[in-house]
Amino acid sequence: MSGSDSGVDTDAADTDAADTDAVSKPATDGGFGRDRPPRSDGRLDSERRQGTPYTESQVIMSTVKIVTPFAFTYGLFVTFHGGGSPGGGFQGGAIVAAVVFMIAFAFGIEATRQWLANTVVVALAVGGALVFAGIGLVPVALGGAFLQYELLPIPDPVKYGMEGVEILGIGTIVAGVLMGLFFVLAKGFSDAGGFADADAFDDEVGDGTDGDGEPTDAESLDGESNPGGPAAADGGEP
Amino acid sequence: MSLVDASLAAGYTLGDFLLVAAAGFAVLAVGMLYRAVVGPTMQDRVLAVNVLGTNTVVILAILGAALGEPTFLDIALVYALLNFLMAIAISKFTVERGGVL
Amino acid sequence: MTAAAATETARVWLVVALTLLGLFFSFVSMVGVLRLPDVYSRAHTASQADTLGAGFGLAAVAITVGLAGAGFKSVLLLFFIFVTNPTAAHAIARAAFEEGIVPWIEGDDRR
Amino acid sequence: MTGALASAGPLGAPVVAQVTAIEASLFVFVVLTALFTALARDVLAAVIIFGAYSLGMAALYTFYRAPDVAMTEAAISAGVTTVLLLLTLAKTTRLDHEAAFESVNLPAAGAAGLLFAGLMLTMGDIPAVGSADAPIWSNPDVTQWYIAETYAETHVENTVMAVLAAFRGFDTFGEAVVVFAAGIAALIVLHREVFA
Repeated sequence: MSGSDSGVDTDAADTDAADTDAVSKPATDGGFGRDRPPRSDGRLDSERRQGTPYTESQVIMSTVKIVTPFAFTYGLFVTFHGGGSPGGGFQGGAIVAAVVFMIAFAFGIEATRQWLANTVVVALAVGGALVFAGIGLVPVALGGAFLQYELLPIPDPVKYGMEGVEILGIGTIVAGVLMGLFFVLAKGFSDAGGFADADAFDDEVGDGTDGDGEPTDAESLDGESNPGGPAAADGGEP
Repeated sequence: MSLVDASLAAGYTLGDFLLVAAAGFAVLAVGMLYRAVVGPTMQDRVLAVNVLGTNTVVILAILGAALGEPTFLDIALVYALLNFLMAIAISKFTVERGGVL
Repeated sequence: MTAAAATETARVWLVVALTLLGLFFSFVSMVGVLRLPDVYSRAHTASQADTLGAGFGLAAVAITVGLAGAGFKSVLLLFFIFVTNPTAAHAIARAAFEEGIVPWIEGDDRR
Repeated sequence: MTGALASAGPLGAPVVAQVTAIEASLFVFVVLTALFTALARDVLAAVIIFGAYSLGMAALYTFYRAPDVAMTEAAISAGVTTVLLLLTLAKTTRLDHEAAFESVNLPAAGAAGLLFAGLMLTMGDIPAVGSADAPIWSNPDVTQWYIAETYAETHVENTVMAVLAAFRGFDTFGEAVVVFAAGIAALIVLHREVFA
């Protein structure tokens, strides 16, 4: 009995000490900073406020919803108009990939990863390479040289053959590979017991002050941004 | 005869004036670089680079107008888009150094 | 002929005036970013003065190239800057707050 | 594009007269950003300043009338590289350090400075930017042929794209495969089987 009492006492003393720490801290640096003790004086930066997980910003999500359709269309414009103005498949593909990056940063990478399936990314990259090789090899099959557009069995073969290479070949390869690099780098190194999942990584890199808060952080993040992200992106894309 | 060739004063055309104005924006960008280098916080750096990027967009657009090549506005548009991407990406990264990405 | 010439002169001087206004507001924003004490007030400068400066500069470009064709692109650019620039400033200020950077108050000796 | 360039005179006298103001300020900007990118101790600061560097480079390329290069610089260097570097940084640990800048190794800096000075000595032999007798401009067998014949041969106006997709199409196929291989290499290095 006395043992439990003393335990409670030390607990109370601990929290007291933490409180006084927290109150005395603002005098020096305002209690801000990553390694600060928790505060509970009701200000915006108090423990209650800091305890809430990071949520995606409504402002950024709204702006990205407005901007993304324009930017995506503009990426297609740059790709399709490579023949008459600066740009082409490479730049247009990079812009389309940048649009996906923008969605990912606004709505959360995990939500975007679920929205944009691996199949899409791989199909873009592999399909682009196959189309490029195919357009190159059809003239070879017809007795010409690699990429000899005149032999393609389509009207105005030089122009549309080049457009096909730029749009369906280079553009899709670049867009697919850049999106793939983005997702795979965001996932990180995969190794048994290594950085396989995000939680292990967070414990590794976060400075440990709120290590127990981080898994809930990630979970609630996923839960909150999943409905908004894919739906909005679906609506935004023509 | 485009507007850029209209003479302004003392033999200089509007194109010359626009090039000088673009140089002025570039000088402002150099000044802004102080904040990007010194900081003190990462957010200060991102903010300075974002303002710099807006300046560069204006520089690119003015160059397009002054050199008589309206297609240069495409580059300015791409830059505006990627400047925004850069700002939201880096600023979100600075929270817990990538912990919430 | 003279009417067209007068219109052209008016457009030229309008471009000059708009460019100078844009330079002025960009200068204001540079001074703000360099001199204001903390990241929040700097974000305020970046989102307002710099957007206005860019707006004037792009308006000058739009008048220079004419509103048909390429001028439409500069209007689009204007719209884009007006939407994204304040959002970027918001993102930065929000990140600064999440990181726990304390706002400047009177008596603080930060610069 | 070509027409406008020719009518202005390949950067003739009137342009050269005002080149200095904007060129000089952009050069100062680019050199300063490159220097601070190299010197910054914190990798994140280096990444941010590197973004500013690519801003200056894009403006410079635009001024030299290389819009395709400028657009690539804008799209790849400012946007994609920054994002990929950030993601990589998020997966690495941060070293504790106090200093804001790297300490410079003086002998190495001296050697680099000597090399730079030696290279600068060769600058006198290089033709002026945009001068009419620069080999890249006046070569009748390659450059002038491309400029004259692109539209007749390929039905597109952008010579750069015509060179990339038609005249040097096989090279471009190799480059596209390199990009594709980069994606696969990233998967292999990171021990993963799927992208998303």
